[in-house]
Amino acid sequence: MAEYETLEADILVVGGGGAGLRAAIACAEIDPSLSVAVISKVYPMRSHTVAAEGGTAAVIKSNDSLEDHAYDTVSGSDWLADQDAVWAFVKEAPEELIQMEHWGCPWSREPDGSVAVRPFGGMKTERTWFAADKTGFHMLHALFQTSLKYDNVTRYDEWFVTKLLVEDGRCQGVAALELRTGKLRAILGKAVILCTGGAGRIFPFTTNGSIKTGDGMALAYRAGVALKDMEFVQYHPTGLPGTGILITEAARGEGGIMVNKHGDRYLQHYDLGKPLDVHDPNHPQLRQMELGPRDRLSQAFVKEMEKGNTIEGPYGDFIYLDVRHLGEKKINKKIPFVRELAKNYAGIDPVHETIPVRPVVHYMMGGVHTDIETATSLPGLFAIGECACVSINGANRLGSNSLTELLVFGARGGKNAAEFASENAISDKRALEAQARDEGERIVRTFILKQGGTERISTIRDQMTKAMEAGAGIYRTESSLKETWDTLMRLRERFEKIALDDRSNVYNTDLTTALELDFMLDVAASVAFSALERKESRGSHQRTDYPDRDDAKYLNHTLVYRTEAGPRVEYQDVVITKWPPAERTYGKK
Amino acid sequence: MGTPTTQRTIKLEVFRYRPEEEDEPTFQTYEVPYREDWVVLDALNHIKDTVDGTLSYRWSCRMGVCGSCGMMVNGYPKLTCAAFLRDYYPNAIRVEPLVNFPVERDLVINMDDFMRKLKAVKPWIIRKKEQPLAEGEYRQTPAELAQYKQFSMCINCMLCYSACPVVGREEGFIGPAVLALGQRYNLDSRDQGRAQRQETIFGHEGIWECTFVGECSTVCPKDVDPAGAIQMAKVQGAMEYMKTLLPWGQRS
Amino acid sequence: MKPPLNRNMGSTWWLSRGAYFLIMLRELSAVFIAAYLVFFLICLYKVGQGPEAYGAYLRFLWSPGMILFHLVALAFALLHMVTWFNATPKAVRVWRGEERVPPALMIGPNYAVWAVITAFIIWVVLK
Amino acid sequence: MSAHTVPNPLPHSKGGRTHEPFWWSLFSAGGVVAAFVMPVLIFLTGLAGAFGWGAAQEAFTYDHIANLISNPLIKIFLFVCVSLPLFHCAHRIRHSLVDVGLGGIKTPLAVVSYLSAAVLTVFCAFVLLRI
Repeated sequence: MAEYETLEADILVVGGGGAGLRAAIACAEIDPSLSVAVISKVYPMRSHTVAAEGGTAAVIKSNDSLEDHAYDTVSGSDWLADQDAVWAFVKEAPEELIQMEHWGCPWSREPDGSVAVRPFGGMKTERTWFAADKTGFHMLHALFQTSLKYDNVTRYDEWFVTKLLVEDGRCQGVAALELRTGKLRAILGKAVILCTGGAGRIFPFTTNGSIKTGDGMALAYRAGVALKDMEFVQYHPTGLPGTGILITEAARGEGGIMVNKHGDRYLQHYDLGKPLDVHDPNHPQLRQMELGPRDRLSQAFVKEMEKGNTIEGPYGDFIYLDVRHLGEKKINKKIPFVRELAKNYAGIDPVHETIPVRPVVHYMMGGVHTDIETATSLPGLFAIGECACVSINGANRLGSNSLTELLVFGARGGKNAAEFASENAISDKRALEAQARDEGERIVRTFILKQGGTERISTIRDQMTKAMEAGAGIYRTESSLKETWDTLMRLRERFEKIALDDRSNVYNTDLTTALELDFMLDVAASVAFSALERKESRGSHQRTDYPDRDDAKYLNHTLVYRTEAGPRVEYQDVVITKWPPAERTYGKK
Repeated sequence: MGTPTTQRTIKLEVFRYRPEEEDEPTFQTYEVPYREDWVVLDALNHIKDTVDGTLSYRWSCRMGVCGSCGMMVNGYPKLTCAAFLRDYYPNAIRVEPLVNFPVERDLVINMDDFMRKLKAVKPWIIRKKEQPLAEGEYRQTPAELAQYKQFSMCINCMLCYSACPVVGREEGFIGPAVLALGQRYNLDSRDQGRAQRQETIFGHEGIWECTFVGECSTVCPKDVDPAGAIQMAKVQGAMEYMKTLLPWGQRS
Repeated sequence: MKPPLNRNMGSTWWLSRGAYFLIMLRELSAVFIAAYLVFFLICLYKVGQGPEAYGAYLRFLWSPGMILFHLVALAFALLHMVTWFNATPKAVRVWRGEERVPPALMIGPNYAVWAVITAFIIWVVLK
Repeated sequence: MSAHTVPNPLPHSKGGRTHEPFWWSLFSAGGVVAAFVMPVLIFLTGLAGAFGWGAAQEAFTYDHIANLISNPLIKIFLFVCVSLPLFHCAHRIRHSLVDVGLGGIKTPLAVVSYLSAAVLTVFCAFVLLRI
């Protein structure tokens, strides 16, 4: 076998989660003669889409409207979302979810057989479709299983993409490490779609799985593409302390309440409305109290902690999520996974006890800068899902918009990439192969053969995550961010002295862990840098030194570019079509 | 919750196999801190991070839903993210790759065969005629949903394949998870593809190979009950077969 | 590249775990039931041959060895019965709307029917 | 080896129609019969007479037994009680032997098992008709 074997497909989809599979199916359906390669570092059903719980939003009921969905999204984003993208999103959402239904997703139903919806945070109307509380799991498996029927989709399972191959100003392939053999190969394609998910693992407490290391963001960043709005990191208000395991927002959508150590429903003190009794027929109230947006709820936690109203635990402070009043039957039917997780990982049964929760890093609003058609500034390169920033999420994503996003833009991206692939050819195979060969040599040189390294991967990784939490967490300041930035720069230097334990080829997970850390250091730096530059508070980005929103200066997207001299920031105006910036109000309808 | 400062330790005997260096697997013993709230996966991560980076295994979500971290823990197939050290302490814990699968390296198994079987059962909705999306969703009552819901909960962790002796001796046997998945689609009121799954589910390598040991359902972390799915299918399959023996029955 | 390592199950897998061993006991019940049926067939055959043959067979049947055999066979028959009845909810799922009839409710009636049949047979034979 | 494209059909698949449902149906029917009647049959015919409980001693006299079995309904009942469980046992024994490592002679095992059950079933009919 040749040392470097070149593989080819018309379209390369990097990442096999919800966005990647949706895009692959879109390509496969548009033109059965197109060959589609899905390249993923894990088997598709392991992708982190699997862990999404509460649901996915689209207008389906007659009491709802596209305008409301768009308004909720825009106001939730603190007016940083592009309104043209939001409109496309809400408009295409219902059809995409019906498509999921036709592909077998086991949506929870009304007695008449139509799909059921539930309320979620920050929404005027209940519009979240759900499959109990394993919505992401069911969507991912429905997409994966459906993808099996297309013979023009080839999967490269457990192939780790280390570099984008760019030639003649176009992205025309990837260099990928086949984990099974340890061989690095070129996979050439006329269009490349990045769908590698988020980067929650740059933080210590996260709902994200170990695989979410921002690979796609770093790949694009290194290829000269801007990362957009990276300073906006979503903390989910209800994760289990210690593990960061997600307790879905659906628990609150179904009526769960948040209480502090005195049993007080403290959210009422943070401009989120007044609580109703849990047995009041109008509880839970939409866009109020527990159904406020995630950024506001997470921020309220920090304030409560500062007041000494939280409970101290071995893994930091926490507060309680109380669902006991829902009763065993409703809990089993609507949020069975919450019960399973709380029982297994917190040792408590939510039917009888309150669940200890704290905010945990959940989602990256920012990502690879794309236009509304999912195209990046690099021709031939597209990005979709959490790794991308279109942007519909702005400064704070609404719960249950992310699963819909990966479908709507997955389908769009697939279509656009297919179109691009049919109009462009691979220009210089030899040059691309040479790039891949160089990349292979780089990896062997920097990791496998390197002698005399002194640094351990986990040490650097732990220090990176701690620095992110300490300086770029829920509340930030100039000095905290500077400190984080400095730490990250030092860690980048120390990374050069990394020493692998494992120098073999077959399933060298020591190597992949190092490559992931390499990516994460870039992504973390882009977050810290963007946050440092945005001197205002908006949505999830809260600067205590600049506590107000500053529309005059910052009603725009941060675009950060990687240069030899360090990151360079540009700004791009937010697209405003219908909803001029206004105050974000919750608690009053 | 345990205090993170505890001094107690626990031993892990971990299956090691590095194909580039050795022909036979060995066991390597590691001593790791014991914590009440640690799972076996946490202990493995501790080893990889601080003791021995050469240990290879798969994991991701560590909340029992991605299905990657299935291993044999003291001889039983388990998700290591759901196997608490406290259930074994103070005894040593033996960690091996899932049995009935070839081993690529250390705790990493080869799942090619499983993936082939998964595709063979055609796990997608098959319709005689697709309803246009503009006409909305297919109606499905909660009762119809309940018919197949349990069988749709499979996370493809393959613990059931490790628990099944028939899988161990019959290479061709389609196996518990995939047969349950086939039933999941056959029982879905939206699906019309039963005939296309016939050969895989009801053929030579399908349900009839099963001798109803039932361990697949015992080890399933998601309560999918593949044994139940297979038993149900056998009753159906037998009745259909008997019908074909009747003079007016149709031979397929 | 080297093919992945295969570990063969071996023929003693059923000794490795209590649950497997129970299953093998369940399977072993077939041997004892079959053996019993053979003896029973011989018994019927002897009845057909007349009182003397039958009487001789009864003496054989009521020897200590055969009594022991029948005790063991009875135990296995009961094991078969219990495992078979308990499998009912696996093979047959009954629904009341979206709620599944609990497995225990599926298993229970088996025992009731069994008791009636058993009593009836004893009555027919002894009356 | 390059991509893990999933080849179809499966490499081990034999294809074609299987007659396993037939044998499984007999196994299953036999299992039901055995579960309901085997304990009492074994108890009555193997143990009750031997221990001579109450009415049992008298019930096992030749005349009583011969008289009982000559009833055509009882004959049919006994035929069912013997034949179906025989096939049940044959099926189980066949599979268990494969389970403990005789997979190499799968087909001969099946033939011998079911043939034995069939022969004994014919013998049963013969015996019952003679009484």
